[in-house]
Amino acid sequence: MRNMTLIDAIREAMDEEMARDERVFITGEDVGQRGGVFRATMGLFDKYGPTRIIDSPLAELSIVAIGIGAAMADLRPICEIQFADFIHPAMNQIMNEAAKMYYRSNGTWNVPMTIRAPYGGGIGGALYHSQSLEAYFTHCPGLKVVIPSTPHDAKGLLKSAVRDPNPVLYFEPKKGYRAIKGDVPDGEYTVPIGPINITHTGTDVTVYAYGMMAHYCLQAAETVKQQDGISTEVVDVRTLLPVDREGILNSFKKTGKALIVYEDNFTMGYGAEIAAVLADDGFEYMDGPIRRLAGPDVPGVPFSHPVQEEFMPSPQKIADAIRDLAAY
Amino acid sequence: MRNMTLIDAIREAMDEEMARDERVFITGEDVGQRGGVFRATMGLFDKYGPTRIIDSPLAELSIVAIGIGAAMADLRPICEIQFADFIHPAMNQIMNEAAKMYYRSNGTWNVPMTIRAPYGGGIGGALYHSQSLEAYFTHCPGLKVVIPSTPHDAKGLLKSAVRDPNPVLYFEPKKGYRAIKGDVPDGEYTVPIGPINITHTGTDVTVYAYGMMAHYCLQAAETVKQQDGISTEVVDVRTLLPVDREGILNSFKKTGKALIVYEDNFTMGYGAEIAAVLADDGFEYMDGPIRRLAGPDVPGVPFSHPVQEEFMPSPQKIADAIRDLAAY
Amino acid sequence: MTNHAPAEITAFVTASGSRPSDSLSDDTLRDMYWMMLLSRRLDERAWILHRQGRIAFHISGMGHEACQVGAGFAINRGVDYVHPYYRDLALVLTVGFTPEGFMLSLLGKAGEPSSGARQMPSHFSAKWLNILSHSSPVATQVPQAAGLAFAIQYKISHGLQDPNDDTQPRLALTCLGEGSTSQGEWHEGMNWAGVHKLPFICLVQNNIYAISVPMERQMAVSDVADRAAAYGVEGLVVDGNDVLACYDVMAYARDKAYAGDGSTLIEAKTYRPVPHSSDDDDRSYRTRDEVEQWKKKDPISRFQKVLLERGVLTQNAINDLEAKAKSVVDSAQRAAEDAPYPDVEPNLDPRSVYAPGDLA
Amino acid sequence: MTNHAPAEITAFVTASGSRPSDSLSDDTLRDMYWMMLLSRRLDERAWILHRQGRIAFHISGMGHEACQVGAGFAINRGVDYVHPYYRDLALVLTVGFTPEGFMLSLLGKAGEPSSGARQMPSHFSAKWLNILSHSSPVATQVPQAAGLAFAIQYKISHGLQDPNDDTQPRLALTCLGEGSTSQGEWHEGMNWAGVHKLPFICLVQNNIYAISVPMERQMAVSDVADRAAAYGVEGLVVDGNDVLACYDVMAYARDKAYAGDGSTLIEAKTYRPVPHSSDDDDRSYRTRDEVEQWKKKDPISRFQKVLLERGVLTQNAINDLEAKAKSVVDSAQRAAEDAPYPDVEPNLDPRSVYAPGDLA
Ligand SMILES: Cc1ncc(C[n+]2csc(CCOP(=O)(O)OP(=O)(O)O)c2C)c(N)n1
Ligand SMILES: Cc1ncc(C[n+]2csc(CCOP(=O)(O)OP(=O)(O)O)c2C)c(N)n1
Ligand SMILES: [Mg+2]
Ligand SMILES: [Mg+2]
Repeated sequence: MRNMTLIDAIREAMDEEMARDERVFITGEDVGQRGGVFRATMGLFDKYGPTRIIDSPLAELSIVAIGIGAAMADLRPICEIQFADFIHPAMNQIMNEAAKMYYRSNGTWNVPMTIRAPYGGGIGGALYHSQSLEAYFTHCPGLKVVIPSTPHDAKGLLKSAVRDPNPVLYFEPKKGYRAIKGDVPDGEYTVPIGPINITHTGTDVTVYAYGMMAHYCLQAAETVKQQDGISTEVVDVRTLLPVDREGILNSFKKTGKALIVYEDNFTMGYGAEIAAVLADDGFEYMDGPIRRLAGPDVPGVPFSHPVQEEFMPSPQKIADAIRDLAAY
Repeated sequence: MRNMTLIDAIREAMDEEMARDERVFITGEDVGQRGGVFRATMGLFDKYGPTRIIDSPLAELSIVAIGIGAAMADLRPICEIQFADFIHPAMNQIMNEAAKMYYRSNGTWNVPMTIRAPYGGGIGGALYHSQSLEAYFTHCPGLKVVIPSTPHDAKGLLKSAVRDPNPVLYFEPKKGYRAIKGDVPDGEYTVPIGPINITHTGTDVTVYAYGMMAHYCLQAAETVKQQDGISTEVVDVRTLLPVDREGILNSFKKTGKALIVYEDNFTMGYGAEIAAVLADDGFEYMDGPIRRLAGPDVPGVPFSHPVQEEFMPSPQKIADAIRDLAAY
Repeated sequence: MTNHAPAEITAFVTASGSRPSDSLSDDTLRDMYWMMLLSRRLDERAWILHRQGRIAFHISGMGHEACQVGAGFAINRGVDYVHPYYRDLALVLTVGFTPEGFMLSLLGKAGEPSSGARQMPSHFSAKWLNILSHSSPVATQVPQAAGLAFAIQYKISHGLQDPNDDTQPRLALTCLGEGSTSQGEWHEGMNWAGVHKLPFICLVQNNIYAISVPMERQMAVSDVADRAAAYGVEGLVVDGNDVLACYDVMAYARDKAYAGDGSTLIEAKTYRPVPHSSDDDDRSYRTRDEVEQWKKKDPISRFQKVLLERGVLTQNAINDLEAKAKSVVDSAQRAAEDAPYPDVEPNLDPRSVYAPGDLA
Repeated sequence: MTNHAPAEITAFVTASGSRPSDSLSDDTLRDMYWMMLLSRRLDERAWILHRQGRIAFHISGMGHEACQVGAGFAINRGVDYVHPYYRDLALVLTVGFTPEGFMLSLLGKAGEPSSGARQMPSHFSAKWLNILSHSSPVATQVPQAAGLAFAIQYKISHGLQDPNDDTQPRLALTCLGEGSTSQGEWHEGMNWAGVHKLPFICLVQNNIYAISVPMERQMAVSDVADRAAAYGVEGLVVDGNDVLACYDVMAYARDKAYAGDGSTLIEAKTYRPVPHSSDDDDRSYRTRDEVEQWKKKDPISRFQKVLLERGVLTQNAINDLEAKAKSVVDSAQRAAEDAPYPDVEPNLDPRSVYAPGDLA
């Protein structure tokens, strides 16, 4: 076991996969000598050279499309989108192409590609360096969408993504790149894409979250346990698509109360799907309203510091929402 | 009052707005001499000429971006995307630009632009001429999203869209272009963007839908009334963004049971938001699970006729779902 | 309506002064003729089926046969990557796609090879022939094809592929219409091809119209080939209705790609003598006179004349090929008509959406 | 690391043999110098504030002042549309943006003119000056600027605007870096400009790098200007560190736009002597030697030398301007520091998201 940061775990996963399989390559803006703007690929250029770590032109759709083509030619591309906020030009290639390829070719062609993108707020990035984009992509059957919240999962899920025969969109909570630390096993391991993970068991309220919010929810769960004696179950969703309906429902069966936390805009955020699942399949277990705590419905995280701070759900707001629900 | 088709009502709205305001122009692929592939702009080229009905290059992002620029220069563009399925290349311009302009400029710049796009299945168009795309865009604060289901609303909402100071995405249920007929008042009128519309009152179950599904739901409501004596309230959502939470909730308060019908993919479709609203704000009124009836989670509507037919919720499947819920 | 009459285009001659097509054997020339003919007759049958109300949709490759067959014969057929577009019937037939496969797609029947009848007709795919699956949104295939070419280069440079192994793809060919070069997707794909000198050929089939929109409202240049310079890529114009000229220029581009000398943009000037698709009516946007002028340049009758002159074909042989084409088309149609529709369930099953397993 | 040393670029001379900058008055020349100086000193202050930990982020226009001020003085300032990018501090100052506004944006304070401190610093906007609001995703402004130019053409052709009315915008100028021309957005915007012969100027500020990625990995041409031909647009290269040369070529493009003679792509060859932004460290991707060579071409000292030689400036006048710049920068900083932060509530209120009313 080693204690490491989220970004180090991500880098280690790529390094190991590149060492394991010569077909794995990385492309994206500034991933080469520069080592990526967040240093996710630092050192890999020196190790694997310019033919496997390829600085792309400043053109996201091409980064993804090159990945699609290369994947269909049996390579294993890892495509880096510098900030999730810049993934929009590639939406056509991701949604209409990568996600639909296997189905539209009746299972003959497939796209074993990983797309990595730092996402989320809290780093002063304002409207265009803070976006959470998972909601759009979780409406794309054919795609897998993964968001790790611990170095352990980050490494294990990324390795699974690289080996998955399907396109996997892997969002990284960039606020946690260096802030999140955790234990990572020494040897080879993977974390399966699919099941949710219960990171804190409890009986009163279930809280669903992923990425940075999964951490805040753990903090909040501890707070309400100590201060109010409320027993919270925290579900780290991890794989957002395909949806682990069973895993999501099982925790709810115990508690009958659900809070879904995400930093994305409230309306039509991923929490809507979880709420909808529970309101149908979980109706008989419902013991209170299904609550969502999310970013406000404004077009982006504002730059000005005090306003930015208020945009994101905080551990304190989460604790308040848990209390509220527990008292319902 | 005149009885007319959906597409004729759409054309009449554009014609009237162009006559009323010289700043209104139309651009898109084949909108000129060809009159659009669905003939929505037929006759307008002859009437208004090539400087107001502008055949664009085959490039959707530019169609929208030209619209944004022109709108900021105080023109009133109506941008046609030939099929909603081809809107993806323009997602960056719609989501990151048009939707965020007013907010990001602190209310100084605004984008009075209308984007029209035929959407939905049932016309043999397979994966790329059948898509429902509303879910993506209803996750974009700053944008308005409208889907008419009757010629009356189609005309009135489109005129409101053209006059709205904000970007409005106006999806047209193309299966209904000629299939849907209805009365349209003779004189000038508009339909406000915002409120839902109750098209069939009832007390047992509320059914939420829009576009083609709003029709099927009406048919189903009649069926279950006659065959089973079930009293269904049909809510034609019409404006999907901003969400009319109050309107949505009010009907539910009466019935306590909700079925949400959409032809889009099930997971993270627009119905998730309605379900989530009801599961929170409507918890106290819940008298059964909140059900969604939608397209399956496969990447697109398949071409082959019998398979296509099964993809879309039918009046019969809707009636069955209403019966099921009423019996709950 | 402006008239867009055909213009004369100088034939392409390689630096050595030769025309690659000069060395084509008589058998190959006849095969080329056969492919053009077969494609045409299949295509005509599709129009008939549509007029009879037996199919819902057809989008035609008619008029484009020369550039497609010229291209198909120049590459390593069934091995080199082909990322086609919806008009490429003659190209995919040349590469090995079957007439029956095409008929199954028109009728949306079980066993349709490209997509299991999930996609619309003429959305070709055949992994066993290295024909990539394409979608409807135009130009998306271009940067993907650059990705295929990138993979070839990658494999060769990493010793994962022998550059002379002709059982492996050594280039990626992609096709699209001139109107589709307005898309950002095209720009970005061409740019990668240029920056990395990829073994990549982009064949632009310029039929003057994007549905109803003529060249001059699509771009302010008269030759799409002129756009290649923006990417440091060679651009060549060819008479797209002259199959041998198309072969010449494609053979040149192929040799360049195989030799690792980079990409080529080929603009084949051609015409679509029929409406855009069975949903279109072209009378609103072009004159009958223009269409008639172009019909005189029909690629099949032109090639037939050449082959008759050269004695490669006789009238008897032509008649035999016609009879053979009719029989092939007939039996393809019959097979497709006899085929069942696909089962509904597996096509709407969310579990069919993901490739199973993991690739470790 | 390849060395990207500066090269000599021939000055642009109009067809009549004249240089438009020859007719600039001494006052104007001094104003131009002032704008470059002010921009530089503000920019330097921003770096200092960042080093002091008083601001979180700065992205610099340093080194780009000549092409921006040359461009700004050539257009109808505050009237013609300017759709800038994040390096355009000198350009927006020239057009009327205030130093205080810039300082407010660095500090994220209430009253910040571009966005109410919603956007990051250097995301300029000022409706009252016809400066458009831009986002961070690069190149998005280009097709929008084509839309602005389209609107001008539209209004003139519909009699909604007098073509000679200089209180109305008569062209749209947009700027971006060379790396951003790889985006599809740029391609599609340029294409509209060409097809419609729009009153549009695209100023590409080529500083050789897109963050760390040098020209040769971005595109396979050595001049971005060469890409203009693909759109039927004139492309011109200019020494971007020579303010008068930049003015010349911009004045030419302006006259063309005003006369309805179409668009121009101007490539200003320049350099960024500082890291990409305060988050960057440029030592990993370029040599110090290269940076030093370019610093010798610094646009401000070059222009100063010219003005001293011509007797337009004296050393005393220069000192006075320096003092004035310091005082303007100081008071801008003070004003921004004294300003409060914006209120939280209205900035997170979903009701603030839509423009009210209807436009009927
Ligand atoms: C992104 C996208 N937008 C619009 C369409 C609708 N459409 C199909 S083909 C076509 C015209 C294509 O013209 P061109 O590229 O010249 O090819 P051609 O059909 O003439 O061979 C259009 C507009 C589409 N398929 N994809
Ligand atoms: C669509 C998009 N992708 C990535 C980025 C991140 N990014 C910001 S500036 C930049 C480099 C821009 O280079 P260039 O266009 O040459 O302009 P320069 O900064 O050199 O003036 C990058 C990659 C972005 N802002 N937008
Ligand atoms: Mg064409
Ligand atoms: Mg640059």
